Amino acid sequence: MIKNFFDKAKNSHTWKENLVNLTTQLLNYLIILIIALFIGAVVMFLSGKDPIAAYAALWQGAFGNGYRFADTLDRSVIMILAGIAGSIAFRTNITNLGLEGQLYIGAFAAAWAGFTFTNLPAIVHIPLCMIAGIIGGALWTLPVLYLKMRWKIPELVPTLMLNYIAIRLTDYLIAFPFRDPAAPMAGSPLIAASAKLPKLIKGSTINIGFIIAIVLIFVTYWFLFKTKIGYELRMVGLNQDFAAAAGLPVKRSIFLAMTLSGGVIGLGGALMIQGFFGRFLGGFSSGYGWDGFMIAIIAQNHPFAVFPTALFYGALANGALTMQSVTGVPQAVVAMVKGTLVLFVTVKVFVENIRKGLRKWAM
Amino acid sequence: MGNVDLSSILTLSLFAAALRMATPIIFATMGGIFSSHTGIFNVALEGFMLIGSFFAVLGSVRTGSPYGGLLYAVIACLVAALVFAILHLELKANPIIVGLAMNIVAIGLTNYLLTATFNVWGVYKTDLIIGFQEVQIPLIHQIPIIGELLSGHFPLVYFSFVSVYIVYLVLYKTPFGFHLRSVGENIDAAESIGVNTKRMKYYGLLVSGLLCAFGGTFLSLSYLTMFSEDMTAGRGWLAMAAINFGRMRPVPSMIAGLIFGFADALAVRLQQFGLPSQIVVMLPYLMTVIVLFISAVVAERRKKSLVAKQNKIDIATPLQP
Amino acid sequence: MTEALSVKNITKAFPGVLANDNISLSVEKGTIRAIVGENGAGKTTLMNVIYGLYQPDSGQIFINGEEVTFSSPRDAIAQGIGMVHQHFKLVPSYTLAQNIALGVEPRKGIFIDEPALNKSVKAIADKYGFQINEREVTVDVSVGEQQRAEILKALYRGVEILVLDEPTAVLTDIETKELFVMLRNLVEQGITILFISHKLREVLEISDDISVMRAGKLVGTVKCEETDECQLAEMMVGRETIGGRMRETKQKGELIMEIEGLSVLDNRDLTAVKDASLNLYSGEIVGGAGVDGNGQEEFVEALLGLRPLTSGKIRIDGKEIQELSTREIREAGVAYIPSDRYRSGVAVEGTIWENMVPGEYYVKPYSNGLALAMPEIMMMSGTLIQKFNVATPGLDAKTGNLSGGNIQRVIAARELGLEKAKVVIASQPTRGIDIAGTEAIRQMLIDYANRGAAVFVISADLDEILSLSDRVVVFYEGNVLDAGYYDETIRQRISWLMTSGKDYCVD
Amino acid sequence: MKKVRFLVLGLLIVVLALSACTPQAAEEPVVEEPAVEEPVVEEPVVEEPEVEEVEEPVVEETEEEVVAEPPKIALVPAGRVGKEGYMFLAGQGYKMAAADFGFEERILESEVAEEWERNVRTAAQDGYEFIIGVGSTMADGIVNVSQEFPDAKFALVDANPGGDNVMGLIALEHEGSFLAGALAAMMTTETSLEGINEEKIIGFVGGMEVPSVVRWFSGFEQGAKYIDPDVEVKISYVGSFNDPAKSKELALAMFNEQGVDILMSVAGGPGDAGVFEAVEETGLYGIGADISWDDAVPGHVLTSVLKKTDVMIYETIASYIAGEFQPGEALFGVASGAMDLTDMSAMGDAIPQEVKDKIDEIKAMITSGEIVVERPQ
Repeated sequence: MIKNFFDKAKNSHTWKENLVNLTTQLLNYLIILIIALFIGAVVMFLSGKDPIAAYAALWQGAFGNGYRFADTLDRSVIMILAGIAGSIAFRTNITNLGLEGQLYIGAFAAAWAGFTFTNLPAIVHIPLCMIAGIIGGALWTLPVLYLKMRWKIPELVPTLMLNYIAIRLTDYLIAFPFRDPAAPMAGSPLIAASAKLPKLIKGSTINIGFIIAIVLIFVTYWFLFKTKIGYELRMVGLNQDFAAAAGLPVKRSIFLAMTLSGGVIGLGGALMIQGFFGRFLGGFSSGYGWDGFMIAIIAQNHPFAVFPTALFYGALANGALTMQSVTGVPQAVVAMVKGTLVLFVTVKVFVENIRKGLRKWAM
Repeated sequence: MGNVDLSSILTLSLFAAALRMATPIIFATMGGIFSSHTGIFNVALEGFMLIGSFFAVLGSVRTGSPYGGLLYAVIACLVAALVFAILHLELKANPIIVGLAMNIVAIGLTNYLLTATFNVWGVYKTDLIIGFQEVQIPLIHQIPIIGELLSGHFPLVYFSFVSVYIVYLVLYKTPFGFHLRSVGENIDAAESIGVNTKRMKYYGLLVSGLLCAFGGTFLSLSYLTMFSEDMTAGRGWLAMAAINFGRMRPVPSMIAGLIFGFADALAVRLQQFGLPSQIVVMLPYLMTVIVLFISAVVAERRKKSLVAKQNKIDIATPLQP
Repeated sequence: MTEALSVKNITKAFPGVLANDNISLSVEKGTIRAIVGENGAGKTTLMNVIYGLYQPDSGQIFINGEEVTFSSPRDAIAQGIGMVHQHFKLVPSYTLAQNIALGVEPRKGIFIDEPALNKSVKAIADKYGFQINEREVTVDVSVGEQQRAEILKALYRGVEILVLDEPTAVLTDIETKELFVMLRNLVEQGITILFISHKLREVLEISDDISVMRAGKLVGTVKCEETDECQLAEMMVGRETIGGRMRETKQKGELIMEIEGLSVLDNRDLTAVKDASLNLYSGEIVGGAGVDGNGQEEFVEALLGLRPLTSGKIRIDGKEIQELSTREIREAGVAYIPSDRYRSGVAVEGTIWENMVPGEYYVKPYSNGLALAMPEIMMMSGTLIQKFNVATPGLDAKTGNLSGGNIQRVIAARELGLEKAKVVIASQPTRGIDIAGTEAIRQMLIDYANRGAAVFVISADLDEILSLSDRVVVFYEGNVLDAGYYDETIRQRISWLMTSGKDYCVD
Repeated sequence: MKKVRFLVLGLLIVVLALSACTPQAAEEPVVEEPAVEEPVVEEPVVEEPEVEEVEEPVVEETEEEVVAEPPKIALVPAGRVGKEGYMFLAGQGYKMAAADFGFEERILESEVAEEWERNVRTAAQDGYEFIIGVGSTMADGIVNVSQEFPDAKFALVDANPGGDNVMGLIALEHEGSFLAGALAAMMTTETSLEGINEEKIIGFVGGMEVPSVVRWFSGFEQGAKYIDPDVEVKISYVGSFNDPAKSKELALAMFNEQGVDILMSVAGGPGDAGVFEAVEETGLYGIGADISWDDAVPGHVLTSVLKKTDVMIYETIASYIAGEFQPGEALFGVASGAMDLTDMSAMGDAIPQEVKDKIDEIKAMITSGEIVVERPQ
């Protein structure tokens, strides 16, 4: 009898319905993407550049050869972590606009662990720095949590302000207490070789950070959808009053989601320092936190969707360099394309119309 | 350095600088208030201002007059606000996400156009940009202290304060403002008396675009006469904090804007004490958080004392009316 | 007498529902016409058509004999039709006068002329004999005064036809009586009133004619003096069982839950519940009657640990629980059916199974350590969904896609299905649900009590209270007053308690 | 359902591919011939007159051995070869060299920190044999890439990252700003100039407290003290290289409140622009850095300290082509002409001839080693 019930439940969602849903989503993203690329093309065209050549160069720069592809994957690592950090917070209905600041603090903490300890074996030192990054990122959410939970101040403005404060604070740290007199730039001392992430391909920057990011995607999926705590976070995010009435630990969930979000982006900072920069650089992030925010939105906070979105962002970033150097089209056009994509991503009319049309066609 | 005492910082020019630095924040704040009262929390203030800054410079170069620049900025910002409005009101997109995306598009667009139109990177400054001139107020500028404080500012500085009064009058004293606020507070009520709520939301967004155009123009044609990328540098976010602090009321929000401007101006001068520049430039942002915190504490205190009073009356009076 | 308003052959369909099916009726000038029917019978749709909020698919509307078409409420107002909604459409921070004149403010130049506004509002209030403090800010005045402002808002616009949607739902008996006096006043001044309600006794008291709707159709119109409650009920429901007592009174069992001296604050930190005490016994259903907003919500939330107590003790089986978390209270054996199922009953964006397991997901066998045990969860949810007859395409379906009644069944299945609870607290368990669903939910509560649980049903619907309860308490201004056990005179005691806080007649 | 979203976004990538790939690009053989990406040289057109101060680089005698194949030399600035700043000069020098020595231009500009190393790497991956970075911030990138591509040669303007295949082209900014400091110290008492007060206070606005800016400041201060130890040098940092509003505000504060009458600005392109606005507004005096700011506020910019990266790069390329690549530090100071002041002609007669003579004297002393300007660590 129970079995019958399940069979019935399965069958009621017919394959046609599934197909309609899938195609709807696909077409929706396609439309949005075309709009974004089209707007970018129009702007290029109006300013006398050749959009087709620019996009071709973009593609070449992102996937043109093995090195490029590997570098694109490497660039997407921080985007993946930022996207996941955003997803965890948004799933719990927390508007964490402070990813950027948490990234700085996490990166600095990882760098600190990297240059302070020098006699550790890599097997200890690498994870130590990562943990430092996670803790740094998580700690930076605590002031916001205090204001939100004790004084009911919405997190929007405090998270934003803490971004600026974090950037300045790390600038201060590398200018005074942790200044490296030998550094030719505003940065901390170099981290020990034992803290650097092993590379996967010589000549490219891709390193085990990429593997960590991929693993993290699956871990996050498992965590959010298959564990008790993940269930709590999602229910609190869907309806906090319901979660409270049902006896779920609402405060703990908010706390966890915020600190986890900060921890993940802090880990992202650690991976950047350990895998790429090799030291903490003042102002090293060019808005990865914001990218993460947008990636999470485009991916609808789903870890599996974060991967292709982050890859897309990484490809845009990497390809833009080649585009600029080969065709002279400024990289800024890519920022516009990325922004436009997000402008349209929550637009509902496309989805509704596509679905309506498909239904009619399917019937 | 070193032997500088505080009194050398608290000068008239500090307060004058505070006024200047607060001006763009106040414009954006008033714009944000307008849309907030229609129920849309506009997070695109930063982007609107940036677009305004760029087009003000473009307009000034093209027309050879700062007023031409202002006109360009207004048109550009109204278009940007219209895009926001259409995406949110017609295509039903999430306003917060649209607003944040707007900011990112604004940075990309202005950077791109800067390179594409003027063939420069990062910053554009030439003699072709005609900025506003400071105005001396007759009579007042001869009064010793007050004259120095009040006179000799850019027209837009004065206008920012005028705009606070106008926004207050429009929102609280005219039927239009009356209807507009009802949309944000109880949209059903507005609809039931036949207010076209969607149109009101359009107005709210467009006015916020308009005022951000003034803020942006001030930055690029008064405060400075140039455009540089991302030159709004977070002033739109500060405006949001000011709105938050002032609970959408024009005058308290303006005061918050002045506080942030003062913090900015003070930060510039505190370096004379030998404080690390990195710490000092944190001040406005730190101040924002502190102001939010204090206002929350004060609000709770006030509520508690109010409640204590009411509950006392409650208990003292018999149960039945 | 002349005809003020008539509609002919109005039909209005929504996707899947024929809300108004070929409705024709006419109302004479200066009379009160009641339109009664169950929830979902189409009353409100019809009124919205008349008020211009909806455009009918077909049919005509006549005002004073002339055909009119409305594309928005603005047109309806211009034709002299005003509507007072169940949820007041007032702007909280405006004064009553400002709200009344909103949209038609007297102007001086481009500004609002505040003194003239206040004066004109005062004048109109005096003309119709309404007592209001027009300069008070709306949030600060009583519900009754807000309603008066709503009616004045319509009168201020010079309406001649006034539509009242469930005007008494939020009023105390005294306020209702005052309202009726005012309505009579209005009718005498030539105003025509349409009055939507499902409270038959009130309808019989106030109206001249009564139109009954059922399932989108107009069943008939009767003169007030020629009908009675039974006949109307029969017309409304199609059978006579409505409001019948569903329960045989049982002997109470042992004491399960003790509430002693409970005081709670509301969201504005004002006292919402004062020193309330209540005992719940095994096998007994206690009804909590009272007009909405007398502390019921806060009381229940305090029991569940959702709201801090300012004083008092709560015990289950002798063990104090007032310091415990919501989860611990629920583990002690409290089931909870919240009053607003969309706000706190379910996560509408969540799937069915996600809404089924918030009480169990963390214990064996539904979780192994950190991970959820999906097969067990699915098996359990599936079984209960079937047992409680929830109509759903599957456990992965979005809960928000279900009808209100089915969502309530999901909640009932979750709270009652595993039969763990010793105490069931059900707040407005059948509000807004169709008749079949209502009866099913009520039966579930009765069955559950019969198995030895203590059941506490809070409802603003007195019929529900009377049909279920062994014993009744009344919420009145934050006090929990005992109305005693069910008997023939309990209805009277309850209504006195509800309106005056005393269980004897004020006169 | 969850898989659906995954698929959807996977497709997103494919779509980009389709829309970005023109037929030619798709058919293009990619790996075998990395040079096929014909740089459609559409670099921002630059108005030549803007940089009239740039003296023709002294082309060293190069051996006339013409290499059979043109060398592959890339320029990787840590920023943009835009209109202003020493990056621009670097680009000029590189382009001139490309024209003179007949190799194809490839300039990889960057906007953010992450792109510094990535651009160097891209050049190395594409088989460039000599890669010139501009900006000390590229140092880490050069180090990392030079180790992985030992066959390529690298040079970096502004820092010496070290390595067998790397040379550091160091401009001695402090020597240049020493001259400016000396000039400012002499001029701050020249009250005949309108606006100059009697107090011996001059100022310096830095973008951020980073080593190169500190170098500029140190030279400036040393130069001032060399003329008159009593001269007080005020310093402020903006905290950013691209916040003109704050730079201007800082400069105004120094002019109006601290008695500064001559202010040197090393605040980055946008920041400098802000400072010179303050100069214009107060009618006081400024000194520019990196490139000539003399015409920014006519009559109010005493001079500018030129950092002739074009000379540095041109000479380095020339010696590379001549087969004289030398790993290690190459210094470019006042002696080599790479650091110099403008001719001060924009000031007309405002600067007395004896001051100009004194500056020339100091210049000669630095060249001869009589004056050693200390380089801060």
